[in-house]
Amino acid sequence: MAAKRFNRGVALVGAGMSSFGAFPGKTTRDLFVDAFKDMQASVDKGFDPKDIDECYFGNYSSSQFEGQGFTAPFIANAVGMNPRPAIRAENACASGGSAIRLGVMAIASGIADMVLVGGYEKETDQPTEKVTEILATASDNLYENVAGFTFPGLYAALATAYMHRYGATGETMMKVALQNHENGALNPKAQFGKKIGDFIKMKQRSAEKKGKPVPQWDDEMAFLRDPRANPVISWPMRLFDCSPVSDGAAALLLVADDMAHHFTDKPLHIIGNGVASGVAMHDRTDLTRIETATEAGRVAYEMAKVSPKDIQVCEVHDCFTMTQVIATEDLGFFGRGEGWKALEEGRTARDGDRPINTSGGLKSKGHPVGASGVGQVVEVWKQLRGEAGERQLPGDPTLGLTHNLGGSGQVCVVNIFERK
Amino acid sequence: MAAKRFNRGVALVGAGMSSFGAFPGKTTRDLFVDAFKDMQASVDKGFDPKDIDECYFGNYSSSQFEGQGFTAPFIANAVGMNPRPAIRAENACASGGSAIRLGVMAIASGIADMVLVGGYEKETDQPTEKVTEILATASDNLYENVAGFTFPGLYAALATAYMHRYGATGETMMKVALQNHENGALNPKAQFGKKIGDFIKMKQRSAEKKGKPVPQWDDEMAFLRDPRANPVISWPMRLFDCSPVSDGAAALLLVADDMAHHFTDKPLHIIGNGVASGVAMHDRTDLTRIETATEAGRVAYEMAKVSPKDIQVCEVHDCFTMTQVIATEDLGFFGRGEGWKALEEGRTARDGDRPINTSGGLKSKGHPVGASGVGQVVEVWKQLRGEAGERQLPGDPTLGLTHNLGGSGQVCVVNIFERK
Amino acid sequence: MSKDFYNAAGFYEYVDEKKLMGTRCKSSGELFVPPRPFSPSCSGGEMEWVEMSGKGKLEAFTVTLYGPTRMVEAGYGPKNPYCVGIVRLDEGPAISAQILGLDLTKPEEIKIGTPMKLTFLERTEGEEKKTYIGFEAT
Amino acid sequence: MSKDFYNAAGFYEYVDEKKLMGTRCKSSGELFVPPRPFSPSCSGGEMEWVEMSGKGKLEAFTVTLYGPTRMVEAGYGPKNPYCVGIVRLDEGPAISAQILGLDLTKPEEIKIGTPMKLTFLERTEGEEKKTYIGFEAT
Ligand SMILES: [Zn+2]
Ligand SMILES: [Zn+2]
Repeated sequence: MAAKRFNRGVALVGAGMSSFGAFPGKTTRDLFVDAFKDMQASVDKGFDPKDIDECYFGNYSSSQFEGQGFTAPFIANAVGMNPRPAIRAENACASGGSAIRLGVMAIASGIADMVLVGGYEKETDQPTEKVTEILATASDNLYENVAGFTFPGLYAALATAYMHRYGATGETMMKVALQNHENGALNPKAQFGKKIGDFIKMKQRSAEKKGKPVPQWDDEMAFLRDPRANPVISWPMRLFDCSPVSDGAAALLLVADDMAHHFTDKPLHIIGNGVASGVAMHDRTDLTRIETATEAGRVAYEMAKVSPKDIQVCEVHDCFTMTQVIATEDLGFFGRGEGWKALEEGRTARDGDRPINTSGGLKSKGHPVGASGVGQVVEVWKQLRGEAGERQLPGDPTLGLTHNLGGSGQVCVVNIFERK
Repeated sequence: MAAKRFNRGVALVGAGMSSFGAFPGKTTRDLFVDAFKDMQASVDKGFDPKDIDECYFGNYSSSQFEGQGFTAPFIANAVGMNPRPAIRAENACASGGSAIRLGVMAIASGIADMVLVGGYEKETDQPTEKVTEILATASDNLYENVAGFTFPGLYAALATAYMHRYGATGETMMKVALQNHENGALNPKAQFGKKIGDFIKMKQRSAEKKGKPVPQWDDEMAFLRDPRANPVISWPMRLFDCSPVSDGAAALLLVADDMAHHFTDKPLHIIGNGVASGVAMHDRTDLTRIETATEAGRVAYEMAKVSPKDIQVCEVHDCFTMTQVIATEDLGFFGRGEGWKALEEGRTARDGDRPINTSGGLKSKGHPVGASGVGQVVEVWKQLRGEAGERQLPGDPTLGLTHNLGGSGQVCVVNIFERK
Repeated sequence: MSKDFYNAAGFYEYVDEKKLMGTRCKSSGELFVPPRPFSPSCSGGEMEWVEMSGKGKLEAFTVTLYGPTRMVEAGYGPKNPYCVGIVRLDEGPAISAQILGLDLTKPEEIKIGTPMKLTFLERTEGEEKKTYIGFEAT
Repeated sequence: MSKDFYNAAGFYEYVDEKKLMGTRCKSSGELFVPPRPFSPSCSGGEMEWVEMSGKGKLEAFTVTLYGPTRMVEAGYGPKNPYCVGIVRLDEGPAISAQILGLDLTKPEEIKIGTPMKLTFLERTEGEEKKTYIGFEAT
């Protein structure tokens, strides 16, 4: 079967996001207004919101997080989009990526020339146990939940399988956290604008203030190894292996390729888009990889006519630290079992040959589920346009990729962007 | 602004549904398998499921109804669709209609030639109060819920505004129920395969069995007027004005127009598709109509190049009885304020000049929220192909329309189908 | 300070102080009740809070016997129904609210267009008392 | 009779009888654990229930300190963690289950590939006792 293609090219001409973090008193509507304004400011030559034909939004579970289902028309309303079509896509943590897919499809189909794509989630109004329960509804409620699996638990199980086969250790995961926090410290929109060293200083200052003995660690790794500073959540995963509970929103403006120059001289073209669905964890034959990512990547690379080595900017779905390592193998950046070595050798750091998650990733930037896949694109937008400030990659990159997983990897969306 | 069009025509070559009703022990996965098998049987020349390129599913809130969010990959898995893309659309009660829109768009965009569209909901595992709460998350949780509005309440308020302006009464609504139950009694998949007369007999038999005095009513209207038989839920709406709590699923097979003859000699072509989003009730200037329906209808009629008088088969979203009356005005079948008279004159009955909801509508067929918009298409499929059995409309109809509302009408999806 | 958000949180902070407030866009002058932090028509706009007079007319209503949990907890039910409706304020915008001061045993006699005036009511929810807006027939 | 559905309801009815069952497609012979009512590969198929031997090997696991409500209610927590994993049955399919009989104070010594045998366990959830499948290191 020959690969099918979109009938019409699609360009990204604007991208913005709210800050990610905890924002009491703000609903998804308010957060999305922040993202929309940030996106508006990013459109070089401006645009008239009345020209937006349709809206596609990613949201995992506002119905459970804030008691508001049916968010599409409310969010559309918050930014004045009624009576335009508005549809919410849900695919757990890949809801944002799925919304992007729908936006691309709308333009390619001819029904729309300009589309607003958004993602949003408001998680911090709920206590942690409730958040855990809500996230768990994305695992298999018939066979995984009942066994006692949580989301950290499912990814921890993948980690044990990977570690057993390839020799990675808990230290590997700590080094992912270290790296992503280094990057996130340079991202003003990140939930934790802090390096691991900053967390050490915070703990020390806090002890000092309370008149308690000031804890000392030899270095960042010693801090991460210390079970009091970095307790186990679901072995082998510790606190600093988990992305946080977050509020946030992100917004993109997509237009037909041939209209892009009306809005900017530096559009990004969405040259590859792959989506794949897969089975629950117990149905997989190999627990050291995520097949949907390989499949979505294959489709996207084929459409874009590029190969993994061509990608210069890359945001992967590091909901947990080991997931990032596995993602870099699934996407073909490293061979099977080589990802953890590449990580430990610093190759995925900002100054490595294969930088990953320059934004800080979900780990440091934050993981407001439905917004995450859209937020990844905001980083690619900035990096490919040379607007990433202190964390800007050198070499005038022109090709970027986003990798957005849903649940325990039962859905993956991969997008490839090019500045031509 | 000239109306935009899809780049490629889309045909419906198969349509099926599970029975709608209460099915303890069956999850949405099981219900969707039933719908999928029914759809398979409807494809005249058969098809290979491996040729399905993508899946779009409508579901309102399995996360709240059955503790399973992220249903798209699980449902895709239940019918063997992995690793194909699978995305869930959510737009409250218009989730099914929204999924259809996505399926059409996928084919029109060129990325898919054959698409599986589905809708499913499993509501009856929850007690009624919990169902009410879950449905209420589709109204405005910031300003409507807190005031005390339930879903029946919101539509009851629309009914008071309509009655006040145009003179309709509670009797009008009872006549809608009467008519839809007449139709549903001829639909073997309907939740209530019963006329109002059958409910009377049931009540009488039940009293007899218990040795209680057997209640008597002069006729069906006397039964519906009796507050013991038909109690007020939210004035002016009574029990028989409300669609039921339901489980069910429905499935459609869409293909590119030029491939349709491989699957059947009697395909339906989706010649019109309109989607509109709108404001919460308090923000509307006129509470006697639903603007999103008029707007979605306008877009669909324009695309199809037909007018309301051309439509021969029509399923409208009668979540509540008065909603049906208003829908027939919003869609242009009757002038403003004329819909209730047309209804009372029997013009919308099966033997009227403008038959509405020959399936029994949501009122009698059942309203498994995410499945409802897809189930409407199953009726149009049957009627336009002459396969509706005892409820078949005469005159070899070739043009049909579906009208699927979300929430209190903040989204509407209208589709127009033609057998050419 | 939620009032700085010009959103629902600010709105309900004012409700606790027994004030019905909307937001007004400083550039277009448009008034929003419920409040908006963003003015879609002029794509932005700084906002300010404005207090409503509290006068209006009933535009639609229902008398509910089976309410949501919060109304059941507040004592309403089939034997003690409540009225909820939409009231158009004299200032233009409309809002949903519980409606008081009507004879709920004869809902067919309640008239659309009845003049309404703002009041505030408290409902017990779980262990908290919460203040809500209501309207009363005048 | 949920067993007629060849689905999760039937599966858990058997679990209550302390049997681990899968379904087998009568036309293609394919075995499904967890059960399926529908055989995607041959697009249909009548199903029958088949009992598993209960032998298998540990394929992945985790030791969880912060579990979901049902595990907290069953007495697990940071001071009493539990192990949950995926066990590949000798018959081929794999399944998620609580894992017993391992020293959870030394998770780094738990080996992928450890032989497992089926057991059944009861957890108290709210006011009910519910039976679940578990596996034990042999
Ligand atoms: Zn303004
Ligand atoms: Zn088979």
